[in-house]
Amino acid sequence: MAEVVFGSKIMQLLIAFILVSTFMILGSTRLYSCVRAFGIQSFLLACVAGIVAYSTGKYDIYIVALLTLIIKSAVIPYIFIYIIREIKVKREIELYVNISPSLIIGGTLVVISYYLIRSISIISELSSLALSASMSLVSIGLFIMISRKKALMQMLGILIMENGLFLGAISLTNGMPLLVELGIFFDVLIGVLIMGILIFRINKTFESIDTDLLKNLIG
Amino acid sequence: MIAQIIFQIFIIIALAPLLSGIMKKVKAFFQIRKGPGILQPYYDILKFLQKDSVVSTNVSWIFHAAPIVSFAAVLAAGLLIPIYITQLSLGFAGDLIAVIYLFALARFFTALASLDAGSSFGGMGGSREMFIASLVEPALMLSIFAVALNVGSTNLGFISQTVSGLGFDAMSPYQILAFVALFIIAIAETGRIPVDNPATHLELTMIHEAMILEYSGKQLAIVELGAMIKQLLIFSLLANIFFPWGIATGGAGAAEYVLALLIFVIKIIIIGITMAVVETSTAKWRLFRLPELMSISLMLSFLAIVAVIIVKGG
Amino acid sequence: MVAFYLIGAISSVILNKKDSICSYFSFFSAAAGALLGVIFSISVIFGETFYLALSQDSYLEFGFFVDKLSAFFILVISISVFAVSIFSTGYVKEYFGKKNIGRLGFLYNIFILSMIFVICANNAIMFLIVWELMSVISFFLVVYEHEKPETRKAGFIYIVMTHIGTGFILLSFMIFAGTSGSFSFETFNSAGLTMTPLLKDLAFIFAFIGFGAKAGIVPLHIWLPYAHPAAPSNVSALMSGVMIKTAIFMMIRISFDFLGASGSWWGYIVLAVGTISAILGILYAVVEPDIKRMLAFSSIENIGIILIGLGASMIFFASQKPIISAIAAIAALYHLLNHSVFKGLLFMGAGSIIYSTHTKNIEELGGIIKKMPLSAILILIGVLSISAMPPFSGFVSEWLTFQSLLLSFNLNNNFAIIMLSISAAFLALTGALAAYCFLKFFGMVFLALPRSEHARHAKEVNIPMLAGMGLFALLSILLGILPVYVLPVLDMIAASFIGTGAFGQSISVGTFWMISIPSSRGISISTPVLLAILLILMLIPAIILLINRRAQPIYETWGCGQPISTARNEYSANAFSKPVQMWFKSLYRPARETEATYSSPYLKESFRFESKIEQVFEQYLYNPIVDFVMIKSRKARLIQTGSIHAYLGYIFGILTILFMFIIAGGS
Amino acid sequence: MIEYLLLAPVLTGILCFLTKSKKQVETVSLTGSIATLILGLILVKNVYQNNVIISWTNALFADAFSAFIVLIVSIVGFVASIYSIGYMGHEFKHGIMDLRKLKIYYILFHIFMFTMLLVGVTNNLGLWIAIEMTTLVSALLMILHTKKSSVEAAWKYMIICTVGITFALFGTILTYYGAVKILGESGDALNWTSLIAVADQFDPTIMKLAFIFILIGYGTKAGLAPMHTWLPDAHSEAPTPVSALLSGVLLNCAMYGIIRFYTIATKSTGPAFTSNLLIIFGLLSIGIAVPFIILQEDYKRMLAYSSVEHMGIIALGIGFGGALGIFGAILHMFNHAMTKSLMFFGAGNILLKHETKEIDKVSGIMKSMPATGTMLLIGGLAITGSPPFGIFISEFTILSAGFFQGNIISSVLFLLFIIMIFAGFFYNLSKMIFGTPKPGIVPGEVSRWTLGAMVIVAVFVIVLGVYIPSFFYDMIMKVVAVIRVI
Repeated sequence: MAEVVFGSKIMQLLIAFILVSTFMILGSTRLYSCVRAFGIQSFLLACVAGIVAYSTGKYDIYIVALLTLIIKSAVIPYIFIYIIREIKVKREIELYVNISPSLIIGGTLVVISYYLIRSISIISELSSLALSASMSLVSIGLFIMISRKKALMQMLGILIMENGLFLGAISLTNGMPLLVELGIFFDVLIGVLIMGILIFRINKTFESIDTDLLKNLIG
Repeated sequence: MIAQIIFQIFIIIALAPLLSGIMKKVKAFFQIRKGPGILQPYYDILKFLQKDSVVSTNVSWIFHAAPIVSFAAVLAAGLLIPIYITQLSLGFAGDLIAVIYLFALARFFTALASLDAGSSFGGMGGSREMFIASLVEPALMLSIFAVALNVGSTNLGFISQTVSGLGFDAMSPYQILAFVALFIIAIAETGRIPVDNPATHLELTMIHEAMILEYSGKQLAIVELGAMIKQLLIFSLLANIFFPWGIATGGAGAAEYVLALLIFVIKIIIIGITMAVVETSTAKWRLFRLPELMSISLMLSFLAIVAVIIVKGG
Repeated sequence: MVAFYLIGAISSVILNKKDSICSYFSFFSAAAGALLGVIFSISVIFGETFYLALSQDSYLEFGFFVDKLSAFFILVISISVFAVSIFSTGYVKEYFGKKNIGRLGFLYNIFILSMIFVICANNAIMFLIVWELMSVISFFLVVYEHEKPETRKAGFIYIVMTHIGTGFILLSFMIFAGTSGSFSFETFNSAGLTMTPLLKDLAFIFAFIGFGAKAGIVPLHIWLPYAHPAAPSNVSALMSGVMIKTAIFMMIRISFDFLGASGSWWGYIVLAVGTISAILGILYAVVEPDIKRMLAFSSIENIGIILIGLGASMIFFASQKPIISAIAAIAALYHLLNHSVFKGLLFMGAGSIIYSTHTKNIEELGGIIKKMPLSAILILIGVLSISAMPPFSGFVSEWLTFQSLLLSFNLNNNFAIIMLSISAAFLALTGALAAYCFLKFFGMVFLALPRSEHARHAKEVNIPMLAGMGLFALLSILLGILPVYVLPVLDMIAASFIGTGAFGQSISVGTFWMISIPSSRGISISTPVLLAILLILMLIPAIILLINRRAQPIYETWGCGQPISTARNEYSANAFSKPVQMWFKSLYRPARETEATYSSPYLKESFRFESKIEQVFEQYLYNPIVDFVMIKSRKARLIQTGSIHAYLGYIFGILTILFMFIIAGGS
Repeated sequence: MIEYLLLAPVLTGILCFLTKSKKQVETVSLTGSIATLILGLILVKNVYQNNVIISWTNALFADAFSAFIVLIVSIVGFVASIYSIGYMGHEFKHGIMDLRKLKIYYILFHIFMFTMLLVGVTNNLGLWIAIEMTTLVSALLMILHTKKSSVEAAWKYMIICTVGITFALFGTILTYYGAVKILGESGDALNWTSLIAVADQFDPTIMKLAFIFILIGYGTKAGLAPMHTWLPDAHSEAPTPVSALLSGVLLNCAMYGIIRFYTIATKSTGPAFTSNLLIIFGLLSIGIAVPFIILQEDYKRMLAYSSVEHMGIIALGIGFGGALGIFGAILHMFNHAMTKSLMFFGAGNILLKHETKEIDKVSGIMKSMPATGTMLLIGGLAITGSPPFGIFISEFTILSAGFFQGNIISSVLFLLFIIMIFAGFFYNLSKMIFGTPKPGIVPGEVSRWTLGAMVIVAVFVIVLGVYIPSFFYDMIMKVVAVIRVI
């Protein structure tokens, strides 16, 4: 079972790196570095999936790992960079919450996630690290969406959440059935494309991708 | 039976002006005036009857019908009220409530007629008359209730008979309370001071007179007579509900009827004199103080009801 | 019967284009349906209970159930519908070319049908459906002339109030269904037996509030004075005459049939509410210048009187005096019947007045008795009836109500006696004010000189309208002078829900059409004899007047020596009701506005006077509630900030809360 | 069988791509939706006879509940496609649309249909994928017109729903985890058919957690408060036929997800937990709609808030539970779909005529467009729960379920809220319908197509108010049997 794998040193290291990459996103004010960090995060995830595949010997998971590598750590960052170049976004990220409080909040979220997973105590000790990392990713992703004004960062937040779920799925059950996993990848890809289209539209109509401007529909 | 009915009508019509005359005389006495003779109302009516009516250009048939209907309604009420005998031939046709509503019918038509000519005074009179009637009605109903609770009936003949059968025992607290209440109501209903001044023709103070301002000649005679009859009937209500002693309870000889009649006349005259005394000893009240007067009556009747309950030990 | 109404409804839609044919089709088929309804209901009253079940197998059970009580209400509806339909064929000419007659005819027929279904429903779900159908259709009828903003307001208030009422009815039914496990009225009957007292009380209170909203009890009455004037007059005649009675029907059904009228304080509630409604209704009616609004207020009053009778009946019933209870119930039913007749008549009368003068402001009318003599007589009959003048119909029922209140001396309950006496006093006040009010109405509208151009150009209305009113006028008289033929029937109906009738035990009919209530004590009345006496006695003054009669000199009205020939000198309606307004200043809270222009410091050139009265319940009960809701809503709306970040925050927040929930529950 | 049903809209979408003119694309679209409808009905009939159909190696399946969703989707889809012809035709005529956009519209329309059908018939917790796809497609439909407001709405829709649905995925993963523990790792461990059988052996704590995520996740999509915030924006900014689909059908699809998980979760955790959550969210949704409906200035937003309310009612019905409550909720799904489509169609007609969404700028619909006015009035009464229309029956059923199950306070609150909503809704509606038309409005209906679509749904609205045919009743009872746990 997957638990065994997650107990290993290397796995723990990978998970730690994933968290670090998340904090890189949280701590950066530049779009490019955020995207780069995301790419690294996805690459690490692909590694995790690869290790799991290796240790369980399932072909399904190899495919998933490969897809992660291609789509999440290559295609999606490329789409990001394409958008950034195409619409000449200001590289700076505008924030609701400044960097240092953001980092503190992120840290708190990680701790909370850890204790939450512990307190539920349904999941064996071994995979709880991975699971709490996955929870942290989900919550930090949501936090990024809440605290960052740029539409691109919201898109990134969703993807971080997605990654968190992926980690969770892998750590809990060695991933979902292949069909489902493929569907999810398909959705993510299409979703990113459509969000990209939307960002172009937003830029065209509002002449900015600051979501703070999207406040006309109230009441 | 028919004879009794006709006799009662005759008595009522014959006595009504007399009562009015006596009261005027008493009032004059207290005001240290000589005053007209007791029979003056008879002369007045006869005089009116010989004159033509002048009619306004504006009026409709209501104006002509009103005196007739009002007069008939009042007289019909007279047939339901025991005068000197409790066994009325037509007593079954209506009770105390019917009497009140017959008076209301009379008033209704008089007030309608007051509006018909389109004069400003008529409307004023009608409005005030109806206003006072609204004031009176609840108090009246409560005092009837007090009486009816005591006796268990609203049939006037039955009430008289029962109360007179009780003899002097009937003089109980609730009876007295109810009597005073009804007496106040009678003041209002007959248009006496402090509610209305029957003698005035000053536009701003008159009520009943303002309503009938447009009437003249024969029509006026009927209206006036109707008013007098109503007065007589209300007094006889007072007399025969609360002090029915001496009333003939049927099955008696002719002599007893005559005696009863005499006693009735005396009772009426006493009430009339009392009323006249009250009238001369007070000043007319403003219209909008009248609710106070009526609330006194209302309270008294209510107390009477409570007294009935207490005394009867419910 | 149903078919006729349907034919009426459908044909009016089909014949939409031709106004006159359409109106004849729809209203005559309604009248035909009504005739059948009369026959049907009479057959049920004297025969067997009618039962018809439809679609038993599906989720929604529908069925019809007509017992004596329902049959009586169908009778009342049918009579009204018949007269009003005849009236309508004439009345709708007003709308030819202006409005869609087909729609009116369609709604009119469906409306009647829904009322009949309400009476017949034997299942709570079906009842609610047809009940709301009735409300909705009547709402459409109210907003028939929706171009006017006040009509829209009226419709809105009406539908909201009726909806609130339905909410309460629903609650009540839920309590029943919760006990009986089914929505069939048959099972409700037995549910009353097994309920706990608290549930019974709740069921009763909810039902009373719910149906009270439809009946127009104070303080749920506020829709009535808006809705009735807004609707076309033939519809208001039906709404006021019969629709609000369906609520009374259900009150009887629920409190007697379902709940067995076991709680005595219910009776006091009904009595108190009835009394308050009666007195407040008529107080507002007295000072109201709009004739249709005035009639609407008067409907509140009359519902109050009916409820007084009903309340007394419940009190007696709970005190184990079924016979007296039956008398009170008869009084209530009789007044209900009367009210539907004379209020229908008066609304049609108001319709006629509006038809020929195009105004409903009493201050602009006057003197039209000369232009519309026949209508005037018919309306006078209605006015006399509603003012309870003997020997017209209103008198009989008010007399009965008084008598039933008086019968409280049979009770061994001081509280009941005092309550009933107070109620009687207020009823008396109500009666007097009603006379005041309708005197003003008739006098101001028909007598003296016309006060405006509208009134000056009045014409007599057409024959169907007169026929409709005439029918009701005739009924008013007949119900007044021949109660002896009506009362036994009402007794059977009262007996059907009380258990014992009063006839032969406490009420009896004697010679000369005499009705006596405990005859042992001589309480009796005989309206035919009263009428005869009145007629005979009228001969005396008439003869006096006719003897030696010469041409009457005709002269101007006396005006202190000054000729007055214009209507400006007449006493106005506002002035006429002024004493009452002064008397109840604290209720009306009158506000006046005066405005004068002067040509010189001493001489007024023109003067404008406007006085308004407050609708206390709207001002101090409903408006604060509405304001409160509005303010809170405005605050609540702030959560929709428009910021996507906030929205995401909500999700985050709710997630956190639920986690707490789990952890708290988990550990 | 199921494949054909799914194929129909896809094929139609492809054919739409190949067409050359307005006429052609309309014909293709209409034919396609008729085909979908017919296939849908056949499916429903088959399910009705055989209870469960499974095909495509267990990936697709249809039980009574799926069939019910398919029924709603195909009926409303069919009607919306009729309406589209009139609506889009009008925009085309006025130059707001060109042929390219029109084609894109119809293609996306049918793909949207496909995704919604897919939600109903996946035999898999992977229905998540289908639901996410609906978001993607409908977001594209929303930005057909490049208006500031529609772009804003689409962005919010996209982001919030994706976030929400991510949570749903987490819930799904947790459920899978629970299932794997018992069934072992296999492709079937996510299939309904296998899950239901063993649901009572699941670890309750995991299922509680999973249900929370599912509820928030699909609840976001279903518009349950407080995750409903995107809904009024999206539903009011989408093209009207799409609004009808979004409100009438898509929300139901999300609700479908919740209810499916409800069944599993309840088996594991016992009824109290899931029911209470559903009741709380239901009441919150109904309550939150009140102020927004009372004070609304935009009639399409008002309808959107009414959808929030009705989703709350459905959740409440499921939460009350018992055969009665679930029956009411399922019936309510259908009724709401019909009635809300009717309302949106009417609103679309107003929009075309008046070119404003502000309530205050519209009046006298009854005069200028009598048929639309009448329909709107019927719909308005129906949507607020007046008899004799379908929604009344279902609301009544839910309410009585509440009373019978002893949830008195919730039921009374529910009643209070719907009365307030009635008042607010009707106030706003009557401002538009009655009165005299604004100057410059030419009397006359927009088009026969739009009217025809309204008539079709109005028939459902009215008939279901007084009569529930026995086969329909049986069908719902079968759905109830699928959902009901205890």
